[in-house]
Amino acid sequence: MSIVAADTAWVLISSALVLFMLPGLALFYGGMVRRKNVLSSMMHSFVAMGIIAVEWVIIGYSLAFGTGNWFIGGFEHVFLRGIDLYSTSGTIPTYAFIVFQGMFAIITPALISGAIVGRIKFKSYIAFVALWGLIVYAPVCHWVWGGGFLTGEALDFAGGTVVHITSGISALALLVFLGKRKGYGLDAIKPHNVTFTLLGVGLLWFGWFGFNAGSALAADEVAGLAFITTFIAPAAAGLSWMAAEWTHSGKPTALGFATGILAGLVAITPGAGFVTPMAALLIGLIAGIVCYWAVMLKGKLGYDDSLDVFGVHGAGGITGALLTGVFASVGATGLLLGNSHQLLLQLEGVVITIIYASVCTILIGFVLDRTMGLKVTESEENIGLDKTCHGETAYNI
Amino acid sequence: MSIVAADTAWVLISSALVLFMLPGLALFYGGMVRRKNVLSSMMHSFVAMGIIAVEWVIIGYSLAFGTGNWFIGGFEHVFLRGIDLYSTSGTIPTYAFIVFQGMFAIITPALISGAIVGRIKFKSYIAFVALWGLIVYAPVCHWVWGGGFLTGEALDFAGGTVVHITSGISALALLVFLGKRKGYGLDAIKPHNVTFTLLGVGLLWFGWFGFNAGSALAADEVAGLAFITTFIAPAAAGLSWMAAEWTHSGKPTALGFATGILAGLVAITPGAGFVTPMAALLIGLIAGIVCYWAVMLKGKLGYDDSLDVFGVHGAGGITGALLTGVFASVGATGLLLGNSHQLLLQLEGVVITIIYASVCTILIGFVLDRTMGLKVTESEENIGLDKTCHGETAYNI
Amino acid sequence: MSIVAADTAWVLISSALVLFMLPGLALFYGGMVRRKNVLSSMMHSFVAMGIIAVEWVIIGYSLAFGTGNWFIGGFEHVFLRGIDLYSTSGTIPTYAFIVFQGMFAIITPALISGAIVGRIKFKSYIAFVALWGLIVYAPVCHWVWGGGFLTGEALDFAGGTVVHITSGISALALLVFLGKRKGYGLDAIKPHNVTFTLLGVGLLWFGWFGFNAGSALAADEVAGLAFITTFIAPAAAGLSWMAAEWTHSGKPTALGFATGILAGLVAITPGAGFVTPMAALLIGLIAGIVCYWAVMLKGKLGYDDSLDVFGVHGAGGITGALLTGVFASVGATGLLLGNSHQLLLQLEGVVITIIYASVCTILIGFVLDRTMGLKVTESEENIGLDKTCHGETAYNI
Amino acid sequence: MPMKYVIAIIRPERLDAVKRELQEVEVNRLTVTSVSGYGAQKGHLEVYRALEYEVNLLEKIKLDIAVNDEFLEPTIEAIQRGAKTNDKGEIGDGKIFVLPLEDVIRISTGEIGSGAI
Amino acid sequence: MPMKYVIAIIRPERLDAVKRELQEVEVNRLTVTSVSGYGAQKGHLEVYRALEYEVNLLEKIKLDIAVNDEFLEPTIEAIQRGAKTNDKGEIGDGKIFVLPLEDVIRISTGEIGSGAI
Amino acid sequence: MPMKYVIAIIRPERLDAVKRELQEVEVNRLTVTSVSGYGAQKGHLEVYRALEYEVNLLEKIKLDIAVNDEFLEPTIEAIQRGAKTNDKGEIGDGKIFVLPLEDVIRISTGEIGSGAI
Ligand SMILES: Nc1ncnc2c1ncn2[C@@H]1O[C@H](COP(=O)(O)OP(=O)(O)O)[C@@H](O)[C@H]1O
Ligand SMILES: Nc1ncnc2c1ncn2[C@@H]1O[C@H](COP(=O)(O)OP(=O)(O)O)[C@@H](O)[C@H]1O
Ligand SMILES: Nc1ncnc2c1ncn2[C@@H]1O[C@H](COP(=O)(O)OP(=O)(O)O)[C@@H](O)[C@H]1O
Repeated sequence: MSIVAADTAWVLISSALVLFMLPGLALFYGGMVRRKNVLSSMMHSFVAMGIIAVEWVIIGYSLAFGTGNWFIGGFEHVFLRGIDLYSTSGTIPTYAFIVFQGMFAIITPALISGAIVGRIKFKSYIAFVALWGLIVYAPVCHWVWGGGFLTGEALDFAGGTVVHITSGISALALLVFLGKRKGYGLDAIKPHNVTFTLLGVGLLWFGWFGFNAGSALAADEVAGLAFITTFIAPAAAGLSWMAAEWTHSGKPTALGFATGILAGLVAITPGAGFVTPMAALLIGLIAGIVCYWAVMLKGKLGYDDSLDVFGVHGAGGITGALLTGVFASVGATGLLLGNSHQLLLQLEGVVITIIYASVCTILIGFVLDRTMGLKVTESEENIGLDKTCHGETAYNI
Repeated sequence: MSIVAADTAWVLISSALVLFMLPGLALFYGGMVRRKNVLSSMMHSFVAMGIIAVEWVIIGYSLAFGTGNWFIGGFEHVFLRGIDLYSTSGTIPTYAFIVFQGMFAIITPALISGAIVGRIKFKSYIAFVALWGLIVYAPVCHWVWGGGFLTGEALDFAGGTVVHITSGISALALLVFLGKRKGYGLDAIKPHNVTFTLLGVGLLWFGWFGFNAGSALAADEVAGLAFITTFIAPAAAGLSWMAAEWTHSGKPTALGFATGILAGLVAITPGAGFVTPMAALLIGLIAGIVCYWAVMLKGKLGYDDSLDVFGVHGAGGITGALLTGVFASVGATGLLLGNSHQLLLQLEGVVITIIYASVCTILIGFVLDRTMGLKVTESEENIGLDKTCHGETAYNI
Repeated sequence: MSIVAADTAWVLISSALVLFMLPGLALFYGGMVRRKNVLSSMMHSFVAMGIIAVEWVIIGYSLAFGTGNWFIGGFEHVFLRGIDLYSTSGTIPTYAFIVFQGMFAIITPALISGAIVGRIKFKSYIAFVALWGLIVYAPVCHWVWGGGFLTGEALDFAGGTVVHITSGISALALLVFLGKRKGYGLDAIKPHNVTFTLLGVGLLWFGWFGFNAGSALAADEVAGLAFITTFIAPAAAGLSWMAAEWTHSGKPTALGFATGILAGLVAITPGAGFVTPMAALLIGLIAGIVCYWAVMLKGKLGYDDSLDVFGVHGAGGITGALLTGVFASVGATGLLLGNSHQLLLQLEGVVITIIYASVCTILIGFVLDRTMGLKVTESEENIGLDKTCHGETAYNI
Repeated sequence: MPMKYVIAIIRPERLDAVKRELQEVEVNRLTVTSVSGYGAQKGHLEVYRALEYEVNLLEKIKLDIAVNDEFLEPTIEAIQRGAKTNDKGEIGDGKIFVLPLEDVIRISTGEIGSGAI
Repeated sequence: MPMKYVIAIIRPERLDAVKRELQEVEVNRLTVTSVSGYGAQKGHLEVYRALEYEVNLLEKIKLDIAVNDEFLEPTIEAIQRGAKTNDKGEIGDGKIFVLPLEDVIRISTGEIGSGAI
Repeated sequence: MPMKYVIAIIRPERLDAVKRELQEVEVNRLTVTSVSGYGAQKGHLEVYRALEYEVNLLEKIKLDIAVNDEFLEPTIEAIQRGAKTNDKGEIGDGKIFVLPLEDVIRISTGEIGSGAI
């Protein structure tokens, strides 16, 4: 089958948009850490672009999208064997498909890094990302999108499960080894530059249009739908988060509004092309509130998910996956249309992913902790990772 | 009629580009205020994304583009009723059209915020934006683009009148209630971070290609024309502003060059798809100088349009609207081709919009001032709105 | 021939992406200079947008792409004469082609500015850029892409020679007149804001997809290939630079990783649409190491190419041009496929460009130095160019 | 020596007022530093991301003013007038420290002592 | 006058510890400034872009603490305890300077002298 | 006590020169703070967005240098040499303040007094 130029253009530009989410994430996270860790935190996003891009074309793509079995793809496309200029995937060149999917493989582990800022060894982070990409991301991606056992069962338009639940849960799991930052709970560890965080969420929203609407893999009506839902849900979630915060803690912070937008982006991801704009409005409103309280919970439970990866991506991803099962009405039917089975399928997808991601992450974490060690020394943490891991300071005169 | 995939791709990516102008605007404005108001100023842009996106799909779109009458659209598309996946507008899905137009509805009130930084209550700003979107934006948009009485009369390719004149004039009108910042005219209230402002104008220019060339609503020759004019005019305006400033005040500032680029972007907006590239060059050169002097005028008149919304969007929008009537030659004819009637129509559009926008803004301002109050207290202004309205500080250690 | 809408959409969005590289470059460079020169440095990129955009439509395009002779195009398209809404270039409107090519004409001289930050007069920089665009860029562009004597000979998919070798070499040549910054070699002149530099490279990578994949001038398989190679090579180069730095100097800096990404982007530019993804992987790995050592060389040779324009663009461009001659296998054949002639052609292109660019740059520099003077006074350099050339400071309270 | 080195810690938002008051009494040379401080002004709890913290380091402005003895009183009074949030004065309005100053040299002219202040 | 103006230069990463130690001895008013400094702590070579530099200006934190004489000893000892990188102490741990303080005025109340500290 | 606490306010662009001059006279310990100041150097009008302002707060650098008495003279002279814009000296070149210093403690070693400087 030959390619459709318009679909190709759309998937290519969408791929560029998703790549652009990485600097966006780097800013979003980097703004929230202290000055002494900002480069370290940004490097978590940047180095993922290096590591996973290379890993993806060498083996990741093959494991995720090779034919394989119910669990994982095969080795047939290792080093992109068997693919050339004229290979197609649907109406686009396979190269375009590989690159688009590769962007998702990059951002997912990078998301995790928000939980563990300021205390993970750089070397170990690299190893973690590389292993996690193979052991967690590639299989789950294969299950849901690559022909594995969830393909065609659980609805996941653009990665609510594959991207956000895996990363949100793994973030929590990794805390088993990395614990809290020094001084957590004693001193306020405040964002060193909230303007970065705002700008970051701007880049993320912009890029997310590629993430969600690009997942239609064609410039068609579904892309249009996924686009408008990705427009509405984050707006609604920003507002509902703000409302929750305003009433609960007295002031509507900019950081909160930005986080709310992100929560809405996460929550609409699995259903972007399956629900109506008005369902997106509801999903957004709900996600803003759910994630607000998920983040508040942290205070009670006392773990240091530093930049709230679980509170936003975990909670938001689960909320979105389940609500997709409720509201699906375009090209699929959910609970509200009488199909309660879909909600069960969604739940199944969520539960399996949670178990798989957390178990694997703990295993990877355990091995790395015993071999390379995961956590920096107390004195390195005090001085800050920019200086101790990277030998530089972000700001100079 | 079925959609054209290439046009859909083009309008979708253009929509994303226009959304991206909001973080751009947040940076542009945020860089120009003092440290203590930067988050407040950025939130003016961000919260508009929340408020208007939701308002637009609930009712704004229907009011602007519903059939209605000469003055305003109807309620037929409230909550996007009557639109589904397969609805089309021209050659693109209606969902794509809604979202593209929604981006314009967002940025317009956000532009106003530049005039009133550092002294408006956040709650009242939210109310203002919501009301203004319904009372000013929706009708004017309906007049010019939605089938109202100016449709097909006044030329406005991408919003010189609908976006820039409405916002530029409303900014002035709002000053009636908000007055000057404390210390204005006594101390230099300088931009806290000019690099943000430069980056912001970079994002704005980038996004403006979607704004103008996307307004062709198709990936066709007219899009190509609108793109190249949006390339030339801001370049020319940046240079002519710089020349004016260099000769008048002795140094070519970066802030000035950036503002000049913005002036060129504003001025080419109404004519982008109607004039030749060489006309765009002239429009840019003229706009840079006109807006430079419009900003200088402020010093004489003594009002505190803090970030020069009128000087740039008002003056630039009027200049552009009129020059479109002079230079129009592609798909329309202007004065230079002997059609002086068009210039009259342009003038009519400008005058009516100025009157309507200023009257309505004053009414809205009056009501809000009496009910919620518009201006913060002197002590809140002194401390800065980041702390007093949002309970946070942008920069921490 | 009529246009193809999808190709038009693709080239237009690619043009916007390339324009977006200018703010990216401004950040990349601006972050690396000291606080006192940041606006000056950013203005080098921004003012190039003004100067060259105007120059390009007035005469540059005609000189580069007019019919002309083996050396240079003619004056037939001065002021875009002879081109209208319906003119086409391949499958896209000529206006789109002009704008896309114009973006390349802008970024090339802007790249040079990194070598000479903190000591060039703004007025002279403007003159330099304008002259260089006519005397160096337009002819070389004509040779390689516009029908000149290298067209169809040397392979240069997206500007390895036209953009990177010309700018990298001219940067060195200009140092003849501008020498070192005061204190170079005595005090560490450190980047004032590495986060800007990281963000800048994020913008550059994002924009580079338009630069390289847009150079296919169609949304086709070749665009897909150029896209994926532009995905892989910088990732690989970032990693190999990091590896080189980590082993050689002990720490993997964020600045280094960012520079490595840039090196990979540069090196894949000439071959993006001619080599396979796996060749791109190799090119990236090689480029990261070559450029790392090219930068290290500076320390030995003692010239002050302040932000390493030669080390990255010069060395990377040469590496890429030659490796294209080695690895070319898609729509062209290189050394590995037995065509050693291609490598010779590449070498020829490289050598001629190096000679031409350096001779012309020295001539331009000589004339400007004698007439306007190129270098600021020592006291201006001490105080910083932001204050002395632009009358402003980037950061205020 | 008849000179003092006055160090005042004030609220950032009072800087303009203090400057104006000082100009009134013809003290128009000073040096400004951004600092942060804590003192009696406490108990300001802040919730950040689900945890409550006592925020103790608050942004302040430090003024260094070298004066001849006869200017000491007016200087202190001017600072007090400008720095008070309101007539009563609020916790956190700041402090003034007076240190002995032995000598002053004006770099440009080489002047020394009282005349150089 | 029985008061002193203590200026301490410490490592940024020790600020929290010093603050805690000071609170132990009930010195809970101070002013913090970001400074950079050089001193005995040298020889730290850095390679930046192919050139070796001796980095001499290092980030430090400066504390200003006005105390009554009886608090001087405890204050100094507390700073020493908090500021030492380890038991031995390392070059670069910082210095404490003690200056005479003639007077203190608390702006909010107008209190003067020891009581105002 | 035979020690002084020298505070110098200089132009930012002279910092390198002053550092070099100080090293010449073997004063190689100091603390640097970014400050802003105003003084005799005035009348510098700036137009910002259509309005004229008298810019009075200019960026300066503050140096804190604790010295033993015998180093005082050379220190002051070195600063003067390095800080002058040109031979005549210009308004705005800065000031040097000399304060009495009662005691010094080096944190790492616990050394006290002159030897600890
Ligand atoms: N003894 C002290 N030593 C150094 N700085 C002090 C001292 N007391 C107060 N300050 C500074 O003055 C600021 C205001 O003092 P604070 O005690 O909070 O309120 P008040 O103005 O009511 O005395 C503090 O934030 C701190 O920077
Ligand atoms: N004589 C001095 N005058 C001013 N500041 C000093 C002096 N000596 C040290 N400092 C400050 O104290 C910091 C630490 O001193 P340093 O000599 O590096 O190590 P140590 O703590 O072993 O004495 C310096 O960076 C400098 O800011
Ligand atoms: N009496 C003073 N008290 C505190 N700081 C002063 C005093 N006089 C001068 N300064 C500081 O020194 C800087 C330079 O002084 P200024 O009077 O402008 O020029 P000059 O160097 O000719 O005396 C000022 O900006 C200010 O920071």
